[in-house]
Amino acid sequence: MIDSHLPALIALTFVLFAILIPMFGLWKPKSSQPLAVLGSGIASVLSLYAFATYLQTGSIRYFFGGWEPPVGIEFVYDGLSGFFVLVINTVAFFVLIHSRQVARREFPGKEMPYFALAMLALLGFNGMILTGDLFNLYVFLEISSLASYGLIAIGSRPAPYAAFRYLIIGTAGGTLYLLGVGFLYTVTGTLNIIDMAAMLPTFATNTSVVAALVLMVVGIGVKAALFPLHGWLPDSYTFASSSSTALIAPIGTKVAAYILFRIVFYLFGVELTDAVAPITTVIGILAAIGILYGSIMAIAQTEMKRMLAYSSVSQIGYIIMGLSLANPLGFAGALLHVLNHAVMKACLFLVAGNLRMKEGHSDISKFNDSYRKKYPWTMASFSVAAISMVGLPPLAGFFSKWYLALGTIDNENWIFLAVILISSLLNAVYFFRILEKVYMMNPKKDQKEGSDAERNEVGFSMMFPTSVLAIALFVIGFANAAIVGILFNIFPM
Amino acid sequence: MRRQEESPIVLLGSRLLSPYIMLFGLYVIFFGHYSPGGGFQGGTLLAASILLIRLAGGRRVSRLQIQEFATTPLAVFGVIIYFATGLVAMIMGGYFLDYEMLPFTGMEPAMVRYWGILIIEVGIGLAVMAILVMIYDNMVKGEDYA
Amino acid sequence: MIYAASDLPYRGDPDNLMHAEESITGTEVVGSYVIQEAYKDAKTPNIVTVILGDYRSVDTFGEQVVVFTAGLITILILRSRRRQI
Amino acid sequence: MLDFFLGHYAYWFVVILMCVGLYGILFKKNLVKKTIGLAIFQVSVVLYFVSIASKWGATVPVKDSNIPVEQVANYLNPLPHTLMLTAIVVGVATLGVAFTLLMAIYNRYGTLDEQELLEKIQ
Repeated sequence: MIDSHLPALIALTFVLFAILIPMFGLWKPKSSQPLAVLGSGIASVLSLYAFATYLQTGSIRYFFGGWEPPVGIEFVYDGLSGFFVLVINTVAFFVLIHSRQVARREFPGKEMPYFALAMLALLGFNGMILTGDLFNLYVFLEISSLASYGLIAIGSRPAPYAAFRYLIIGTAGGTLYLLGVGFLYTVTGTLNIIDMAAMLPTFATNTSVVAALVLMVVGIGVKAALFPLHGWLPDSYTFASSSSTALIAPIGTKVAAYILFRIVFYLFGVELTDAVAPITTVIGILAAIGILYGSIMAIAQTEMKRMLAYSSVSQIGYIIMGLSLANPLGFAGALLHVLNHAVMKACLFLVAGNLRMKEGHSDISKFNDSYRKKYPWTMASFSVAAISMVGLPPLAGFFSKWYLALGTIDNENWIFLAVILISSLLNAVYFFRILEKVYMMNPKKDQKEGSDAERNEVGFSMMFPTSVLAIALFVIGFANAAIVGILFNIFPM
Repeated sequence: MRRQEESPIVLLGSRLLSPYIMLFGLYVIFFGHYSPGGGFQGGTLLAASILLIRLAGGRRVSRLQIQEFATTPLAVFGVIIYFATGLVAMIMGGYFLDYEMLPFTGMEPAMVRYWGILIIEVGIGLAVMAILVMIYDNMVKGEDYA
Repeated sequence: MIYAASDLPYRGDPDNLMHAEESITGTEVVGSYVIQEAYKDAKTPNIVTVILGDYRSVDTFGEQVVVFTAGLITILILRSRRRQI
Repeated sequence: MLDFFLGHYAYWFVVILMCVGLYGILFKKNLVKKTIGLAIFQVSVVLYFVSIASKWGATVPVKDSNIPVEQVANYLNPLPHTLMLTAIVVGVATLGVAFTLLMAIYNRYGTLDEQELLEKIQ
């Protein structure tokens, strides 16, 4: 009986805990963080169970209120959404474990609203992934966006301004998306994705439908930080508190990329998307420019979180480029990169959080080889994640880039292949710069400082998630064949 | 700029007007089945009637009406009403928010849906009222930690 | 944008697809289905209320959660740290 | 031609209103004015949805026992109205959050002008 309710249960868990945290939080503020961890833990277990169920029995459609679509609203749990839900809930679980110390230090006394908002943001992300209705998607988009604005506004002094800029751009994007939905509704008369997908081929040359597609891609592109629309991202990620960044950076942009997948592959279909204007090609070129731009800007930064933010712009480019290739290899590569990048970025931002916790800053120019002694495990995790980011073979990052490269070769798209290779080199430049500072600095020059450094590792609650994510990179790297086998099965064509 | 004196005329006028706005808000919530209206609109009117007193009388008077710390529990309670309605329907064997499954005995399904809609409208009205008042309170205090 | 809007159906024309009784693929059109069935399903004359509270109740729930989120954000940002009285 | 004009002029007004909102968002320097531009931008989409719900010669979607519901053309399309109730509430919540953030910015920097703000952040 529970099987058929799984799609709703995953999302409702977050609602339940978003209600429970204010109830208990007003009475005992300390109980907020354990409750949040419990909530996301339950959701991860449920999504794991649901994914296992999906592999055995196939996709689940859940009709809210007992109304069959197109009259009612449905949640669709298929392979793609199941995969995304599993990834984001698991990553969020580890980040929330990590956030206890950060919360105590960076915003004491505000645990209750903070963790309730974290739950609501996760509810929005899960709802966006699972829903099968275009307007319902807008509602969940706004829930997650509003919660993200709140989470970003907590942090260093300019954080509210960064959050305000994000709010202006993000809300304008959401409104454009809504207008696109309005155009589609006017033409087809339905809001259900499956229902609409069956009707759209009739209207392939209708200019309103093309305009709707462009509006929706722009609106979601703002959230996904697609290249010319990424302006909000570096500031927000830099000024926000460490745990907000670690929560939103790996998850938020991935979910927006997922919506692009949904719209391009499932709602319109590739042929229809390209029928009037070569939209996938345009997206692909923008993604390629974004990859190079993000990597080059990342080299120019001296602040670790800002560098990681620009690196995010570049990595999102990989995912969207894989989407624009529109062949199974590119699709599998993009999805694998979603998984890898979520794990890697979460790990890297957690490392930045650890350093901020102990040192009070994360400025790359101040890094030196005493860090190797002070934080052996943090730095080991950082090295693993950085090497995976660059894409060296035994680690996870290599395989997603490998499949993406295979996808470009399959399309005979040599420019994109060159972009992937060049960007890997650029990644190597900015990550090895840090690794060099920490591990290979001339020992004579900094001898004194290095030997004086006490071992000063962060506590267990912060170290555990960081190292688990780093180990997960090895596991994903070795199990890539099995994962890709599953991913090929859920390719829509 | 911030003068603390009170104007008895404004306060009297607001006190006169406020109950009628509140009554109209309740009417809008409960008459939403038959005419334009519903939880959000009614909740906004209820909040307007409370905010009128707050604007006119300041903290000292408005404390008698709804305490500031009471707004968060009220908002949570409003969300709980909606959520629990859906959850009860789910536990009784239907889908989430499937009002037909609500445990009202001896009623035809359409009437159960009728009452189900009313319950959630009340929940929405309560939550919207509490949250609008809460936003106002927090903005008036306007304290910021940094 | 104005060019894009020129292919939209005429405003107010009752023959539009979103006002039709059956869509081109043979599924129900929501706008017409609810007009015909709403009173039978929930004994409520106001059709908008029935859609809001019943057919699309998850939207409404999400909407309530949005308002709730806004309230929590004001607590998070503006309320001072004098907690634990 | 006249038919085309009558059928589409509402959409053109929506597009014009949208451009006004976009102008406010992009070119105004004061953050409060930007927020107002955002509100106008959202309202334009609300007006679009309300305008598509209309049918000539139809009445409001509240069941009247004199008008048979079986004839769909007798009633306005209620779905866009419902969607817009949701969208309006979302817009209100967004504005609330925007003003909250503006208060936090003003408390920290004492200004809401974008140029001054950028100078103070540097």
